[in-house]
Amino acid sequence: MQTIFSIAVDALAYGMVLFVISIGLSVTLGLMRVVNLAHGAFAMIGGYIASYAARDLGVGYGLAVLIAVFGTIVIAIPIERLLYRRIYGRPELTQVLMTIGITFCIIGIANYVFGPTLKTIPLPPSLQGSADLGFRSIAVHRIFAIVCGLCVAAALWYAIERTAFGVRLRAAVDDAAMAAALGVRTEVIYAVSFAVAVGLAAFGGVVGAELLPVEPYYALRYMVTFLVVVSVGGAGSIPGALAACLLLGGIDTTGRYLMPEFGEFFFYLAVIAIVCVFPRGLAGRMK
Amino acid sequence: MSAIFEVRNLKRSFGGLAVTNDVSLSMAPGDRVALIGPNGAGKTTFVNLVTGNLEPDAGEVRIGGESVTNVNAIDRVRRGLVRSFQVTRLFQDMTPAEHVALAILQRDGRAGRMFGNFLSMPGVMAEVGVLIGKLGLRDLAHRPVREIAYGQQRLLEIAMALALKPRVLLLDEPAAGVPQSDTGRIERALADLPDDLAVLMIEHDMDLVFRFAKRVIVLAAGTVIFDGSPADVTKDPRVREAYLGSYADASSAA
Amino acid sequence: MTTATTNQAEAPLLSGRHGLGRDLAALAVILVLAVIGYLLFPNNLALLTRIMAIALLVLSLDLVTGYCGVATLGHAALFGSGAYAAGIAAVHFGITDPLLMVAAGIIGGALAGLVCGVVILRAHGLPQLVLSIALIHLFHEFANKASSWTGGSDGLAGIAPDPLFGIFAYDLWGRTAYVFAVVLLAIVFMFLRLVVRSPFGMLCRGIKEDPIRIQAMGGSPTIALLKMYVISGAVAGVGGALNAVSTQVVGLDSLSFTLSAESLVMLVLGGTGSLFGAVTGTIVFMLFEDLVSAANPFHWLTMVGALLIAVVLFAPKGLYGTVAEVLARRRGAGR
Amino acid sequence: MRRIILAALAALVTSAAAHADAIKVGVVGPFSGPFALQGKNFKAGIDAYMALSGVKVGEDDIEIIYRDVPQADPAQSKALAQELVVKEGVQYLAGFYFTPDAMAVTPLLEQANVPLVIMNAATSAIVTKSPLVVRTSFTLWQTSTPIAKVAREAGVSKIISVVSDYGPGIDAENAFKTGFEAVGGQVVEAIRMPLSTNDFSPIMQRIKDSGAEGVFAFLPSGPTTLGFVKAFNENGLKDGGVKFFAPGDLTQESDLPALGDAALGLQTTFHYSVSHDSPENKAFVEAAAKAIGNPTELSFPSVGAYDGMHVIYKMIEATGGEQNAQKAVDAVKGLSWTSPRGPVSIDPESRHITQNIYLREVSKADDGTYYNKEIQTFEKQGDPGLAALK
Repeated sequence: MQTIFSIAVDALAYGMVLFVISIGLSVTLGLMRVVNLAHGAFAMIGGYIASYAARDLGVGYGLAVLIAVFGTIVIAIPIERLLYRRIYGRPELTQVLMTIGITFCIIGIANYVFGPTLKTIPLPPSLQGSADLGFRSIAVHRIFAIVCGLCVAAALWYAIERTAFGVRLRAAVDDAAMAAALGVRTEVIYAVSFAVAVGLAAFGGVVGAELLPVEPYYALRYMVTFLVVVSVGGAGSIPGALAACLLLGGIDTTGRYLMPEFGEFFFYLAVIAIVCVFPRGLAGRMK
Repeated sequence: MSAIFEVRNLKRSFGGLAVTNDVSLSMAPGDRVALIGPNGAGKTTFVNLVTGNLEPDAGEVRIGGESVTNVNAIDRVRRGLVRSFQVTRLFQDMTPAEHVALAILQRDGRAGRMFGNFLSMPGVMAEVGVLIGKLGLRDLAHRPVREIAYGQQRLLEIAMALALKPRVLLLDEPAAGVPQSDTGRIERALADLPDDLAVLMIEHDMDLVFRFAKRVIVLAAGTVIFDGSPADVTKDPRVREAYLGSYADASSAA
Repeated sequence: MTTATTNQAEAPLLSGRHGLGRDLAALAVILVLAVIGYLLFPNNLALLTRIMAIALLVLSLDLVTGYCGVATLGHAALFGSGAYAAGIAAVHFGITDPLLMVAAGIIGGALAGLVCGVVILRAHGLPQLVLSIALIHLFHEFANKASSWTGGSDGLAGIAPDPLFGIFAYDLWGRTAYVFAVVLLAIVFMFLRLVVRSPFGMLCRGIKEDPIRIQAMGGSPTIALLKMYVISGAVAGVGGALNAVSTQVVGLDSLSFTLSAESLVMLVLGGTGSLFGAVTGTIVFMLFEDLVSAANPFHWLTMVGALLIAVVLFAPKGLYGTVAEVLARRRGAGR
Repeated sequence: MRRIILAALAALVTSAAAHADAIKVGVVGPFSGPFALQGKNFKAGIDAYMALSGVKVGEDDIEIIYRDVPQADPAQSKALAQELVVKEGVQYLAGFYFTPDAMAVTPLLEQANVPLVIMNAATSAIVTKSPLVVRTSFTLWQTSTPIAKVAREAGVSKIISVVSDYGPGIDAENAFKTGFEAVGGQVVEAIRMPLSTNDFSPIMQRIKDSGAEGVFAFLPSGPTTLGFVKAFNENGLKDGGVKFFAPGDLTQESDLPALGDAALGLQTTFHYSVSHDSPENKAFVEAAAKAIGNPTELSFPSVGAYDGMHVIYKMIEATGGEQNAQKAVDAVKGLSWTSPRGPVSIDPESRHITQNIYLREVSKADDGTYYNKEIQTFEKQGDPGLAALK
């Protein structure tokens, strides 16, 4: 019994970390319809900036997170204007080619600037160590990640479903011409959503760095995981992504506990089963 | 004469709204029937139920006396129930000759052949030539579809349907979107359809309906409210109400 | 006008273009390229052989992606299955004749194609992409697990193909392997030209554009696509077997997501939906990679990335696709 | 057309002319990609050796040609090796980080008349694939066997083995199991986890549930070791008194800054520590640090490369620069010298390096950096893996 609880806690923590890191992709993929394989690259940029700020400049953790999020957005703005704007609404394969190209470039540059070694983001004392749950202990930063995940989920859901911006965004996505006719400036909407997505990526990259450490190949190493999680949830759906992360996190964690040597099989068989049963994702907005 | 195409008590509702409500009709070879109705009468749903793209809640569809209710859309085509589309669905990079040839090979079960180019299959090309020639598309036979006019694309849709040698042909607004100057050619093509073919045309344009159909069926709020000769249709009070009165009145009358 | 048309109606319709001349021209292009490659890089035949094996994979990917519109990031599953089938035949069953090994590769690839097709064709678009990713990981893990058959992560070594026809041994300079590769590629290329132009090829192009329309013609998109997947598997299997024969070792990388993604990149780079596009993309990508990674082994990835971005910006239909379009437009303007 | 032929001829001529002067050594390794750090270490080791011993052997200049195989890819590795031999005319092949890449090259050696000096790839069987292979790195068997003794001596009798599910991981598991059972211990469970595992919490739960007193772990050096060690601490295993044993891949020096305090006190056995106290090592570290640029990036592949170069220099001396692979290999059989890692020799039979294996503990230096502190030496260890193969 205790073991089951313990696995459940691990599954929740892992699922929420996955959620925090990949939810930004759900925005680009589901709402902006861009297969953004460079999502991990932006998360990695966030991680590098936070690491640099915290280790080399010695700023506090909270400030480092803020610097990382805004720094990444600042870096992403010219990329959006020069490159992404050219692939909105283009065929998926073209988007794949472009975003893989961007990923390669970012990896190469990160490798050049920061070197190939692992970079860590020092945690503040309050997030270090373990908390005792009675039947087991859990790292405090994992609890922090769970809380972050819930906050991000709530905030995003509110922004998309309940604010004027969300309405405009959904209109721009569903029918760009109609939205433009109604006076929605789709260009601005897209730029803002992209910035939000990139900011989320950076935030996730920093918060998740304890689990997925920052190094140049971060961008490629976890690309598939992000893509799979978001698609299984149904691109563009916040509750869907949350459900997918928890479900896949649960399957992954249980699989690795019960039969670690077949961990991969469990995970990917589950993915195939879910996609076949819910071809539009657990809660897809796709038509 | 036995019916080639029959629909019996077809029903389908979406979330409590009966979009097709107990529709029955029967057609014999050579029949020219027009199906009309105001917007939202359930014509599109009816077509999808008949072709097998949508499953009915109840009722039956029969082709040549055989029930095809449990047969999928593809096999219904193979049994001779062929449709055209309201908006043309053609392959933009292919030529009319290729379209028609593909339909012929599909009909003969040879479309899966991996060798040979049908441009060099004399039997097929002769048939393509005949079909395309009848519809006046010869000069365009080898131009990609995206380069030819919409009216001609509509003719090509008819040519493809004919290439499948149907027993029952469902024409979904065959003249929709065609400029006035070209409707004549389409009408002529419709007039030339084989005599033993049963044709059900869904149409808005009443002029076309009167010239083409020997029989008119009026659908309103998912129910057949009239089935008779074109001459009588305009006199029928229920039809008048369905078209001229409010939608609510029509449905309460039904 | 109208009368003229009706009079002509009974006359047989002449075909607009002839295939044979173009086929021979295509064959000539491939052979000339092969000879140029041999002359330009006489000491680098192993690389050229490898390019041709990968070109077979990219061609095979083009069949399902370019001609049928299936989105997949898991196509190496077919290639790797072919490679392992050929390798296992040689190592565990003593089938070391190169031609028989290729046959084994074709069977292995086709079977993998069938399995992948059944799974991948259940979805469209993004979910389809995810299914393909899941599949390639399953294939990879399976090969890793079955290490007594596949050698696991150490690779399947000890493949010793017999001399071709009992005469031409696979030597250090790789001449036999090169000629073998050229012949295989040429045969497959010509075969695929026939297939994509055949009624079946036309049907697949139709399915890519509008599967509903094909259904309305009584055609079954699923069966046609599955058939194409099997053909694609056979082609990729030839590539895999060629790789096994020429390098005499099969590694897990041949079943990797990385190879799948790279092959997709090469295809889009060259231009989807044309056989020459697939071959062009492979040659350009791999030669470019070889060039920049030899020039600067430490930072070549950035340059490859820049190449991909440049292609999207300046040659949106892929290298071959864009050139072909420009030429066609110029010809059209000249007319 | 004429221009093409001319270009082809020009290419032929230049490639033929390139043969003349220097003796070329082709080095294949991961110089880009996720393992670029290890490739960088190859280069640093080679550069260090050439800086200390000169760029000439006798009259001959030595030229190094690098080729990149970012990830295990035997087909590419073989193609590149073939190119190095045929086009560049190298007399020696060296490097190779991954086992399959090295395996793919062995069938070429005889015909090419080229010896292969392996600077890392650590599966025992490679040296048996061709008589022209010499290895100056280590094998997992070599580094994982001594830690079994250490674990037993620390009073652990029940242990759980956790390894990454791929060739070297399985080697490590087998080596440890054999060694541990020989000294009377019991491996209660052996877990193999996929290489792509990110979250190790469930694994830690398994370790806890197994009731073992200690854990033997092997993961390839790199990002995952960080997650593993942290998970070990955070899930209360360290505080719960579970002892941790591993070969030195887990605490390679370039990962230590990232591991930080989490790794303090971890005991590992390995053939080389950057902190090894000897004049040879001091000179080596100084030269290699200069070559690599950032001293914290220095790690074990550099010493494999350094000693590999030593072997190649000796081969060139013995053959007088003439290309004779068999003679070159024969010349280094039984060769012994003092490497930066300590006294080493090439076993004449297996052509694998015999060396000391050190037990180290991760400690904090006075300046706040972390290092592997050598606390025990197992002298002259051969490769037990070769015996296991038979």
